Amino acid sequence: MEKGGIRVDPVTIDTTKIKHTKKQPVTALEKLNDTGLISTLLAAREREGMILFSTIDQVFNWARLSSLWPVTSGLACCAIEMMAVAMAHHDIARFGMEIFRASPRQADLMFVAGTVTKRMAPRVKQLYEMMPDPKWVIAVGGCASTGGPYHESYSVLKGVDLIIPVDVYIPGCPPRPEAWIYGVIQLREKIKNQGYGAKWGLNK
Amino acid sequence: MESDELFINMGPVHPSTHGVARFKLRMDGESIKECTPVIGYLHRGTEKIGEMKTYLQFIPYTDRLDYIAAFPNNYAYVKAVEELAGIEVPLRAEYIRVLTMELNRIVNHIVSIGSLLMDLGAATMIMWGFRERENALQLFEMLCGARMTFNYIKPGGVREDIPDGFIPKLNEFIKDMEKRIVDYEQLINGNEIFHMRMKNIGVISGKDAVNYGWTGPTLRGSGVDYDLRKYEPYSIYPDLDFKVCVRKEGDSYARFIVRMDEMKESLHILRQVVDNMPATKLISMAEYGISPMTGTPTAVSTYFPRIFTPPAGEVYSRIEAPKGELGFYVVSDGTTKPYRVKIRSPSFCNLTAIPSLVKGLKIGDLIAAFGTIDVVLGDVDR
Amino acid sequence: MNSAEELKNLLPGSVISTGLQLNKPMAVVKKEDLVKAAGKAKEIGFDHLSVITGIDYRDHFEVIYNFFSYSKKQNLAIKVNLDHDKPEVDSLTSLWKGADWLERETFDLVGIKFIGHPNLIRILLPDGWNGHPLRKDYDMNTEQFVTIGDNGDDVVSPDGTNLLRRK
Amino acid sequence: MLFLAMWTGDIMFENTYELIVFILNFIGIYDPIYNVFEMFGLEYLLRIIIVLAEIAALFVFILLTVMFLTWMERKVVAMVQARYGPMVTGPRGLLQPVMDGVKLIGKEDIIPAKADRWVFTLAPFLIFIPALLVFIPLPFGESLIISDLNVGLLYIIAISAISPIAILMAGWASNNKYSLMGAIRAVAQDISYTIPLALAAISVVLLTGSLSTVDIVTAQSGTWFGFIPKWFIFLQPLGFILFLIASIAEMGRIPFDFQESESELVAGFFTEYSGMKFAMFFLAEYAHLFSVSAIVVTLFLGGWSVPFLSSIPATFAVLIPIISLAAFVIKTYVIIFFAMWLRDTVPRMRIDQLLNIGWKIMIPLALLNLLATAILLTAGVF
Repeated sequence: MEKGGIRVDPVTIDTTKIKHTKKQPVTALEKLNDTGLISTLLAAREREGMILFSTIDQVFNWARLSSLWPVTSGLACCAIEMMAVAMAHHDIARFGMEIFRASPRQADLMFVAGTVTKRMAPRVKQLYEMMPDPKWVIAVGGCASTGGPYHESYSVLKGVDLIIPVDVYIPGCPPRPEAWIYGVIQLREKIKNQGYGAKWGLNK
Repeated sequence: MESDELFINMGPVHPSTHGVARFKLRMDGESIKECTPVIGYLHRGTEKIGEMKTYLQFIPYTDRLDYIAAFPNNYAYVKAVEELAGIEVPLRAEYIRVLTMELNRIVNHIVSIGSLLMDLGAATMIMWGFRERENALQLFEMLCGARMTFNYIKPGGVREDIPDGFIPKLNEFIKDMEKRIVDYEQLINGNEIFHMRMKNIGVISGKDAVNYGWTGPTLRGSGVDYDLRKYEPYSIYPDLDFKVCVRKEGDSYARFIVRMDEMKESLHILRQVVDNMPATKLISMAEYGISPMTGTPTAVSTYFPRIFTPPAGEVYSRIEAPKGELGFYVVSDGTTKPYRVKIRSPSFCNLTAIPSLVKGLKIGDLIAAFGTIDVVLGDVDR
Repeated sequence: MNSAEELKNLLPGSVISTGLQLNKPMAVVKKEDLVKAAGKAKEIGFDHLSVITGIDYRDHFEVIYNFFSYSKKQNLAIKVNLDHDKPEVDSLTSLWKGADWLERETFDLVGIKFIGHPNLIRILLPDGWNGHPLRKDYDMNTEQFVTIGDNGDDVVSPDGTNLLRRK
Repeated sequence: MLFLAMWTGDIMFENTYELIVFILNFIGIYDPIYNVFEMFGLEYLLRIIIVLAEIAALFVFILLTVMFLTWMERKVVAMVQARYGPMVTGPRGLLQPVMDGVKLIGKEDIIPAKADRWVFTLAPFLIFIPALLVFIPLPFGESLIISDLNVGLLYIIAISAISPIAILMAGWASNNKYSLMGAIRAVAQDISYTIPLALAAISVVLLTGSLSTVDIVTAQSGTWFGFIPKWFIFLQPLGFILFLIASIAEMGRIPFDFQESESELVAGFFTEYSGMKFAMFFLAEYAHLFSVSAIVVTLFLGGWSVPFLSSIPATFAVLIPIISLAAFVIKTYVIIFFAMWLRDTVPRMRIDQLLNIGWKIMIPLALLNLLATAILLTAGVF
């Protein structure tokens, strides 16, 4: 059986040796979620508006919106404006965002800054998947949002939201740093209003 | 003694690849045994788009090739189109063009040196540099309302004449910049560690550099006295007094020093441009009206029609962009769209030499050498 | 006498015709003699290979080499015509190391094969990409996607499985 | 009254335990509590409780300091780079480190699929705990010491030597090539810089004849000729410079940040760490910065001793404890500021240059310094 260039041989798979049929819990919270405790509490909160939970909400959301560490990944023209945002004149450090982590494992936020080409798309997706939850994505500029001026090109992905979920879109080609900061403020508003565990998929 | 090789995939997402370059490295411990650059992660098909757009529609796309210095890209394409169609440009427009290009050269070198230093671990230079870059960008904004991607230089002139109050601000910038360059030199060049990192690293002889097709400051760092502005002059460069900055050593340090000197030369050019600029104002598009194009535009006009058809033919036109020789090969078949646009980008050709340049060096030197070659991936991949 | 005519005088058998590329001298050379002509050009001082351009004229291909001489400050363009069915020409990598990537790029986007090139693989597009985009008959409507394969190399996948989000 | 007697030197304490017991006695509650414990035959439990309380206080102090240091680092960097730094969260961004901490607690904790789970999890603890243990024999002020070990300096050097093991564990267990390279670099660097570090420290030990940190500090109290403080920096200028350079190298800060070197190895040995484990590396780094600066101060800058204190009138002697603690903290922060300043100014060296300097310059110089000290000591100059 030939599929996508990789040979798959059905005979070699020994099903008796597969021990874990269930997906392993990833985070402690998901483990908790499996016990049903959190969903019960969340349901209670939905019904009665538990004060304790809303306080935790506020503290964690405040912490998250105050320390959004972006991952260092510039793709194209917008990356230069990303540098400009981080540099002296506009200084995104005021929001505690100057810690650009080169390793996605330590980042919370990804700026998709620039044209996502077909060749780059799987890497952007991989980068997103490497980031730990909770994580956010801002699509910056026309190219990342829709393909922009390169919409009709043969090698450009028509919007990064085809491959990863996007929280905030910033228009512009490239967006001015002011627009960029406005986008960041919008994301902060969004985080402020989200529920606890929203980004872990626990509210479903 | 044999030791195991380590295969490292550096990039395309890596903090010091200036975007999305990727290096496949075969390492022996810390030394690079073989470096294979893999490019194309920002290939946006600009040349194909050039065939699908009219001559004027394509100008914004040239902005996005080398997005750090977009005016020279504009100009290189427009120059090719002008040569193809035989369009005369008013002298004041040429002065404005040179003014923008030289300003952009300063901006480019600031970013180049800053990101080199950032890759070496000293982030202060780029912060300082972006402070001055921001001043230059404000000037660009006054000119055309955009910070990075301008679409300003048009066939037959420029989109708008320079606004009131631009020249005093420019003079201020020049005066400020002179002091800042001294600051930069004290910050960077007075540092022993910087010298240790840059000297005798990534050495390439002038002959090899020519063979690899190197151009621009990288080539001049290897002792080849060559600058298109001087030796194949275009625009108003023959009337201007400036010298070509050349260093003999051919190492990373020489390339850095050439950029520093070029910034000073650009300031010198800017001062001459301001002094000698013709006083007659250009007629703007609005004043000209929207009559259709017949024949060549008048000598003081910035107006140019949206759709025009140059005669069939082909032209290869080159300019000295901040990163090196930027050429546009434009083929016209007598229709409203170019038949073929080929971009000869300096970054692409300069990057060719990386494998031989860094062979046997350490991984930190790869970054230093890559930084001094000063590539922009939009320009490499197009 | 411009540089193209000079080349014709030196190699009368190889140069088919001389002319102007707008304002720069251009010599049309037999495709078998390209390396000879380019070598001669390099000998008489044209040491800078500026660009290699491949153009698809539907019935034939043209490859244009633009040279510049640092010593003489002169331009020279050499053009070869290739059949549309068999777009092959000798590689200049033995003369200019810089020709390596320029030829790879021309191969990648226009689909002209350079015989004798040490490593003629695609450069801007990933290996396995279908078609050469700068050919006039390139199919712009079929989308192609890329995924990551072993060793971090790119693999072209026609339908974008594992890449696109499920809607 | 009693305090006065205590600080004027009539009553001295060996460590904070005795100080606490004394204070409890002074208030008059120590004996009742002791009797209660004695009734059950659990006298040792009281001792343990008091020591634990001390350690908890130390822990809280270190954590607060570390948080403050991260804020300070960001502010200092910002000031050098003409920026503001954190401003929005709390007054002047003071709450920023708290927010970072809370956020990191709430992050997903990723263990890579092919990582060695146990070693991967153990490494951050193994680096974090020694960073705290170093503080045990460090005198923060007169009597403010957890335990005055008679091999204090040896203990500090030995405990510091644990961190390369932890880094190697982290780098190896991550199953990431960048991590592994970062770890190998860190180990090479630590080994080659611990030697000059220890040699420079031994020169000080020669002068005092004791490894105890308290003895080293008391040996530095007083002045020469009434105006030069009797700090070892004046007896051991070369030793001080060597020790400072070696300790910055051991900390792994620019210009020696090879274990991390963002532009080369992404994030070095903790590339794969996320969430709280990453926070532990982060905290350990700053705890290390504080401890190393404190050691520099203790060895060469007189620790908590203030040179002209003996001339203070006896009535103000009650201020001495505060002054001694303040003096220690201020001196430490000067060194910390120096390290931060250095980070913003100089580029990173290359790994082979670093090792060259370590083995070929630092170690011979340190040996020379030791020899000269020994000779001068024998000759009776010191």
